[in-house]
Amino acid sequence: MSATIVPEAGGAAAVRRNFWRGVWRVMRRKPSRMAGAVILAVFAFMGIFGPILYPDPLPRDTSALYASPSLRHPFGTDFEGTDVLALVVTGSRYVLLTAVVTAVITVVVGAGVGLFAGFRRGRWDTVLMRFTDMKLTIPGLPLLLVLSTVWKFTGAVEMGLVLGLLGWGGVARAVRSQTLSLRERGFIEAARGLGLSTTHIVGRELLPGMAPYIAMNALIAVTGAVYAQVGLFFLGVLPFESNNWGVMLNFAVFGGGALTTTAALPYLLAPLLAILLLTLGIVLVVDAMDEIFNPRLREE
Amino acid sequence: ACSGGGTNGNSTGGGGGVYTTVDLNKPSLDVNAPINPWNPKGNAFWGYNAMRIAWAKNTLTDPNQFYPGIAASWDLAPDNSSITLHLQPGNKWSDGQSVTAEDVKFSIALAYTQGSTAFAVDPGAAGAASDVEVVDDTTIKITQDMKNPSVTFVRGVMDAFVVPQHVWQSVVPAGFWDTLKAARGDGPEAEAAREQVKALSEKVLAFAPAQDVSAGPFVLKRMNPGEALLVKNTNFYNAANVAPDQLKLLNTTGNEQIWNYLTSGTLDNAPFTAVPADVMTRIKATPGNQVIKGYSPVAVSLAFNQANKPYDNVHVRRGLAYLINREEVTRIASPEGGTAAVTTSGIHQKAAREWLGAELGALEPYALDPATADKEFTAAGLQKKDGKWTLADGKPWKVTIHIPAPFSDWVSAAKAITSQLTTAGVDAEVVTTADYPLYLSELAEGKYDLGFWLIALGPAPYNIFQRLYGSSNGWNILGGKVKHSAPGKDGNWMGGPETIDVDGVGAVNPGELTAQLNSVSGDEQKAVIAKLAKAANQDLPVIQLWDYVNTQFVNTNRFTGFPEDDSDLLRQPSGVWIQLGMIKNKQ
Amino acid sequence: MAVLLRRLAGHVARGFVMILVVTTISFLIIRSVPGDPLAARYQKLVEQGMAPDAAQRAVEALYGFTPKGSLWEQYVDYMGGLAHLDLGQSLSVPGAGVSTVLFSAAKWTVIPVLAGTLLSFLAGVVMGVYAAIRRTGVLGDLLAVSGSLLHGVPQYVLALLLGAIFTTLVPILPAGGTADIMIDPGFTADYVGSLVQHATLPVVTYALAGYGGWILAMKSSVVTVLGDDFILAAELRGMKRSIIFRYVARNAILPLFTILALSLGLLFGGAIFIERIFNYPGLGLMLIDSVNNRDYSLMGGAFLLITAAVVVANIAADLLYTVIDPRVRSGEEAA
Amino acid sequence: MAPEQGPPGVRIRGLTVVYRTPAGESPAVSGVDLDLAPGTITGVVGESGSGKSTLALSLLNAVQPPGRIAAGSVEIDGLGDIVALGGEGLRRARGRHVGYVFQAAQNSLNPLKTVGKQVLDLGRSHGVENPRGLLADARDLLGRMGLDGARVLDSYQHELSGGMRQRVGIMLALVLNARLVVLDEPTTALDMITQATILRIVREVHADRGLTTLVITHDLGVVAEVADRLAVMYGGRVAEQGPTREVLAGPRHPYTRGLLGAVPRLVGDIGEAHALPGRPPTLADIPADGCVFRERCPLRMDVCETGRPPVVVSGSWSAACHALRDDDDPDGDGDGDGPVVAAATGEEQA
Amino acid sequence: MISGTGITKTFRQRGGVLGAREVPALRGVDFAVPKGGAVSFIGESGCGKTTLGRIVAGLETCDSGEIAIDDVAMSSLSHRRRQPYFRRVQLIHQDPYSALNPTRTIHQALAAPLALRTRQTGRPRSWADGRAGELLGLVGLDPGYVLPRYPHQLSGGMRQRVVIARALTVDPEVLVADEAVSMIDVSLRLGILALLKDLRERLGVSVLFITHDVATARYIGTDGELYVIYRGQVVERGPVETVISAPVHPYTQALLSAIPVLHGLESPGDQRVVPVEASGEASVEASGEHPDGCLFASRCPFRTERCERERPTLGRDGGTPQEHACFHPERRSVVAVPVSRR
Ligand SMILES: Nc1ncnc2c1ncn2[C@@H]1O[C@H](COP(=O)(O)OP(=O)(O)OP(=O)(O)O)[C@@H](O)[C@H]1O
Ligand SMILES: Nc1ncnc2c1ncn2[C@@H]1O[C@H](COP(=O)(O)OP(=O)(O)OP(=O)(O)O)[C@@H](O)[C@H]1O
Ligand SMILES: [Mg+2]
Ligand SMILES: [Mg+2]
Repeated sequence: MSATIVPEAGGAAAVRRNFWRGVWRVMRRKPSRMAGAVILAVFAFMGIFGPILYPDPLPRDTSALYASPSLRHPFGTDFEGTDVLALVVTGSRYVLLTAVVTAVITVVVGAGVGLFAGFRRGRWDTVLMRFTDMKLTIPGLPLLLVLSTVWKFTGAVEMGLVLGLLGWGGVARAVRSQTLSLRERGFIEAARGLGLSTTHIVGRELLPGMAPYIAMNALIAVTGAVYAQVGLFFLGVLPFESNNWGVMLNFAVFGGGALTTTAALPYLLAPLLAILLLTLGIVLVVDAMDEIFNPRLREE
Repeated sequence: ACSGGGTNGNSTGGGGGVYTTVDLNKPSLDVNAPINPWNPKGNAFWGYNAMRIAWAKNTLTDPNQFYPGIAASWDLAPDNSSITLHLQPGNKWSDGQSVTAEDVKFSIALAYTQGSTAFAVDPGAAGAASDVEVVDDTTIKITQDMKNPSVTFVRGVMDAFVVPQHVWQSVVPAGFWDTLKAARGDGPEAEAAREQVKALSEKVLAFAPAQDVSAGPFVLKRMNPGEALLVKNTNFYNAANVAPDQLKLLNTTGNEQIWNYLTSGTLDNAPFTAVPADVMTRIKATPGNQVIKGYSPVAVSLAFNQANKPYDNVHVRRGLAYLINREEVTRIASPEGGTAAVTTSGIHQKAAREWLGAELGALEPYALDPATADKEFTAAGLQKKDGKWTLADGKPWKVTIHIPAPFSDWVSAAKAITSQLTTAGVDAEVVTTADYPLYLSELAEGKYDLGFWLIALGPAPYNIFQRLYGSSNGWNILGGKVKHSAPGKDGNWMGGPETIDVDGVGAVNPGELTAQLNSVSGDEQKAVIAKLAKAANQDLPVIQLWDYVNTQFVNTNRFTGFPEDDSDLLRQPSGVWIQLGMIKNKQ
Repeated sequence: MAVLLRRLAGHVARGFVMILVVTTISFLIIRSVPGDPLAARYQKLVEQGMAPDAAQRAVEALYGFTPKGSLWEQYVDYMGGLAHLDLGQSLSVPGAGVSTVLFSAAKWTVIPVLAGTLLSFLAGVVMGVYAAIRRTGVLGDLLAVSGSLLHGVPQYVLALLLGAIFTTLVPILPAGGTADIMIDPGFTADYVGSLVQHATLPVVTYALAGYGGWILAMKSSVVTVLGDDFILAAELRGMKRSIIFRYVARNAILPLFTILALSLGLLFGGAIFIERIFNYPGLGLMLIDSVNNRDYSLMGGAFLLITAAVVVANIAADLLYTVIDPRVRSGEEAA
Repeated sequence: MAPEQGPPGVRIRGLTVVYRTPAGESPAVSGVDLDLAPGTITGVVGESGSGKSTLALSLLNAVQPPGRIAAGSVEIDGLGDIVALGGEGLRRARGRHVGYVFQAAQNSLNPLKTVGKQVLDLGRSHGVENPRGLLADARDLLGRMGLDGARVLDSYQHELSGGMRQRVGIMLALVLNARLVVLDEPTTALDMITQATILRIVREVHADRGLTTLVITHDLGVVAEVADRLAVMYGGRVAEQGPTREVLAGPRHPYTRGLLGAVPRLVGDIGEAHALPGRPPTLADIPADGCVFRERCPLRMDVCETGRPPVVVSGSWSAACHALRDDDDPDGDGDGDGPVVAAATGEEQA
Repeated sequence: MISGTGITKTFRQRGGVLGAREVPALRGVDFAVPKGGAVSFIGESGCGKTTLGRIVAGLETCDSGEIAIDDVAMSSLSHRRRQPYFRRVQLIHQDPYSALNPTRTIHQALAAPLALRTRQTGRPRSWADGRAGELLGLVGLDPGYVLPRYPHQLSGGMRQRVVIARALTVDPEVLVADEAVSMIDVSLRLGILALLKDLRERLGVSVLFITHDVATARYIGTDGELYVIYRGQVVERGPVETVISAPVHPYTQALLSAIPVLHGLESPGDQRVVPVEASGEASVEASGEHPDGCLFASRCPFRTERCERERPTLGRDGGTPQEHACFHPERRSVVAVPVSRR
């Protein structure tokens, strides 16, 4: 039975192709995962092309304030008669951009610190982990509340930056403990013994093994970012200058009385639904992460 | 909400009942705050368990009309040089002791430590009292310092809170009046004395009586973080006519809670609250709910920072005014609580009719008129490229309106304005600021091009225009003298010119004119106001957006006798209605 | 015992340093908050109809309560006060000590948060075990996915939904406050009932929000433990199901304690939303209020309290860990 | 509770255990027939994945999901067919009738409880009325295995060394007086000296208490050291079984031969030893038909592709190989009747 | 090729604030591996074999003593300068699964060190691809089959061969095989051993073989040396066959006696000592009752009073062919002997 299969030359391209084929297989294994991926894709589409779908003056009908859902306005209109769906779609960019920036920072800083601490061990580890502990001790939301007065969150990127800088602690800890356990594994020692560079060891040997972990954390960071950011806008403590789901929630509840009467309810529910869907999409996709990054599970 | 039905009124049967409301002045209760009317969070609720000498009516034009409070009546010297108060006969504190002229004098001493118009320590303050004299047990005479008299003197006197001397005794040292006299003089000794009085202010602010001793219709019984319970003060002079046995004040952190209370019929009265249209429908549909509307002496405006280009150009300001559909903005932002401003006059339109009469109609209304706006912009040298207005040098122009985030009606209005401007080819955006303190300090620092600004505070004529031509625009009154500061200095963020050429009037210094309003009276006052209104209308330091309507809600299921539409009482808390004996139990 | 004491000493020392550092950081951040509380107060008075110069003077009276001096002097002052357990005076409520304000607010946060956490912990742990045992079935999948969803849904979304349902659509629960003021406080059925009634929505929100996380954590922990050999061994020795269940539960719950401690800190954060939505006057609402009023000392106090709570919770969790896990007790896993 | 009996015998017939895999159900043990004579030690050897542990678990009807016993029976004296047993009956049988000893290095003890407490839990589970007596028994047993019983009972798992844990494991399997004991890889991950000690203990305890013992191992040396009878497993089937010495001295199945030849030895000619070519099958690539060993077999014939090898029985010895059928009288003891070719079982393949 | 003198290593286990426990893992070990030679270390669990292997491979530093590669003392070199030397010593891990990154294909696993090698030697890039196949062929694997696969798709034996092939990418001169076959299926074990022997013979690679299974030590090469370690000390040392057939140290004898006898093929050696239990009480290192005496004294059936007072050193006292550290060396035949077959 040996030597029956003669494979193509194992070039990097082939490996990559195999990887994506594996990902496809993993996604197909459960319909829920596909659903999640589709949801995320739709949101990504909204975030990227939303403003093109709805170019700047958004469809507005000043004679129909808080209109109820209809064919023309599937989610009704807001306080000034703007189409709520258009608001949700165009508002997704800010939310998603923040989320992505947060995720990137969380992952880069978190994984960076975790890897460094875990890999170096010793004094660096102690110092970094004390620092991380402290960061974890400072209550994030209250801090944001205060920061929102100090800091001009002038855009999604800056918002993401702050959320990311507040949120990397958990990832750092998790990555560190993973690193500590992985670095004892034979293949890391072997790589060191072979004289491979630290960059190679960290980048090629350690990171891929932690990829599901990091990917999962990144996705969780995304939900966290959406949560915190939309929440703060909802509370009305963040200055805003563009359309965004949290602002919609805020207007719906504090301006439109969505919790009191039904007129503004679609205006409240549309962004809520968007958040729920995004969360659902992420939850469903997270389920596949383990299998995607573990070749063994991916190939089966 | 559920507690509403069971515990409110009807269960108590024939007697009083519970009157439930929200205190506009202290909507968020704080159990830790002292029962102290000067404390910003104090649990002395004006009109309920905290009394002023009298309650201002805030009529359209006359600041000197009052409802009786501690004082039953008063005699005013014809030249406003003194006022003699006659206290309510037989009025007692809730602990049984009499309310005397000494109590009033003592309270005036406390007022000196807290800053007041009439009871000001600084010499030379306008409309300050020069002497307080107890005539007899129920009579007290206050004399105005005629060096710098003001129409605000009477109001200043009447606004003083009255607290029981026997409870507060320890706060004020013996010899206070001597110190005060010294403080109102000149030289280093006076300086030291002023310091001494000032030093007392903290003590007064922080003073916490062990329990409530009230001369009002109610006494605070207990509170928790969500509610305060006050019970009827049987010693109150008009106790016989105080219908409710108990008074419940609800804590609120946002309007939406008041809406909820209203739709469930919990509140017997809700003070002025901005309400969206649909919520209004729901509220009106609740059995017993009624809406009373009255005059509210305040208007909101879009204010320019004239230190920043291109808003220094009056044509730009006018052009923008022609592009803003105030009707629509009002409908979107404050459909119930405001009426679109008829024009920018600096005065609430109701008061404006009184003050200006026919002249009001002569003012430019700035009705929606894109064509004129184009002309104005062109006159200002702006350029139109691809349907978008740019600055004179061709650089992009973006109108950025700053708004404090917590004020949802302002935010909606600003959003509506930007939408309108954008449609008209003027790029515009709303930027919110996290909270009001931050907004104010950044506004004052001149960081914003445009912001929202309350104007037309009535009824005192000076108050009306000091919002436009007061310290925010560079004019400060120091020791009775008007001084103008350059833009960016001493809180001058509006940065308007010191003198304005007004068609048909000539060059005026609006700040000087405004300051005059404190001292002149009668027809003179009218003339000055007419000039100022014209100036404001032509120069447009702000665009008046809408004038507030005092919209209040009452529920007649448990009580009746609420004020009618346009009643002056609407500008006083319902405690005043109750103490005047208006509110009756429903049979 | 010695191990316990040694660990305790180490923790306390570290926690102390942590609190010190966090206090310093929050001090710096808080003092850099722009916006003049007095200016806001002034505006408010003017808008209430007070004459501008009188308002100016009224505000000056408040000035005595604002911190003065250079930042460094303020810091030394503040820390000096802390050393004497003096958190200073509230600025927005002149005359009330920060600690008084803080503790009167804290009880309305701590008790519901703890109750909610406990509820969600218990429910989550039980359902987590169930989800782990049934993990191959549809029901287990459903439990897990619903857990993930609940875990993912922001607290304020839950709160808004619950609020919309129970205070607006079917108004059976009070929309705010802590207890009905008409009822005499005391240990009476009426009063306690009213307290419970008012706390229901916040507590249920905390519980629902936490539940998802616990069910997930417990499930994965149980799955790990179920895969451990000693469980199979116990089964093969014919141990009773109840005993095996206890083996599983005890071993699986262990790692959750650390999460529990950490989650407390997060919950205090969530309190901001929930208390705002339900108008429940705890620390969160107080914090929002203090930020709006630029009440520096109150903000600082709130941070200190929350930090201290997290530190203490961590210490407690670790000590509990030490008591329960003999491996830690004997100092084997000194890491 | 039961009157003193002799050690039980066990008869495994046609045992097939399958695991559910993404590619469907695959047999990890297929059609195994094996007898454990009362009072003997039977050793099962086989390489990793050959189905030893699965077989051992089947003796307690404890195959873990996603596996299940698909066919066959395990008849235990005094208990009946354990495969048919379930619920409480099965639980009581475990521990009381059949003791199971886990591999040493893995942890078969609850890390949060002392050994003594776990003994008590065991007693409670099986309705032992006198817990103190049970503890005394446990102490005795431990003492007999060279440990300080009292101290060990007071210890947590992490306080014991591998060898000690293994002995505790044996104690727990025996303390309820089980007479059938299954030891799965009792010495793997222990060092040589500890292994020797454990093996000695196994032998002594077996003799002392009159047990029927099944030892599972991948190490031929271990069975050789302790077992009376030996079964060699390959790919889920028993390739060959018989008295240990006989099988070692004269292996007949080509796999047994190859395996013996591949064992590194302390003495003898190094050049004689060879590794087997190829690799052992995994669950995924076990051939469905024919002989599972054919890929690596030097005697491979065409028939190996299709027919399941017949079981050739000779006295207490048996082997399953197509090649054996052709040899005449393989044991050569001349009693003439030759090997009996049993009908190939397990034609019924899923 | 590589030698060590007086290698000492003590681990400090952190036990909280108060007590830091010291675990002596190696106590002055001397050894020398000649070019192309084979040296085996045997001993029971925890005696320090792995530690020694890691020190030799440069993955761990010793507290005192000296490692010399090609007569260059490593302690005299900076960390950076030491690396090229240690690259010539490659460790082969006990567990072939954990020694290969599960997320990387065999091709990737071999390509990284080969790329490094290509750069170092200035060879053309294409060399690396060919070399990977070549090396796999050398360890007896089919490159076409193995290269694109992930470790989990290979059997234990194949994985171990891949590990060896990977070690060979950097053209090492010494292979340190730490329990390199103990996780491999019995039927494949000899294959790996034969491969190591083959590499010795064909490439002149020295092998430092670490095992607890004495029998496997023989298969690396009969010309090799066997070191027996007990609690970090070498207690006996000599040619493999000599030590096996005629051990003189009681510990060696105990170890050899513990090896199961294939009854039926072999009969037990006549002087087989009942193996000394690994002290019922705890791990080996716990029972150090004689701080100055022989480390083995507490477990030794032949101990005398002197053994408890004095610690013997490695030498040839008593005229034995091998070195030993015992005051009472006596050769005993403990190893099983084959029964002659009918
Ligand atoms: N839970 C499981 N799921 C799927 N397959 C399994 C499971 N457990 C065992 N198997 C498969 O069943 C076959 C037999 O496994 P078993 O554990 O009985 O082997 P073993 O002989 O004990 O091996 P080892 O020596 O490695 O312990 C193997 O191929 C294994 O992969
Ligand atoms: N990193 C470490 N920290 C603390 N102690 C250690 C460390 N590594 C090894 N030791 C201790 O050093 C001693 C020798 O360990 P080593 O791993 O070298 O033994 P070994 O002979 O390889 O054992 P085995 O046969 O079990 O692999 C042991 O007591 C071990 O507990
Ligand atoms: Mg097994
Ligand atoms: Mg080792």
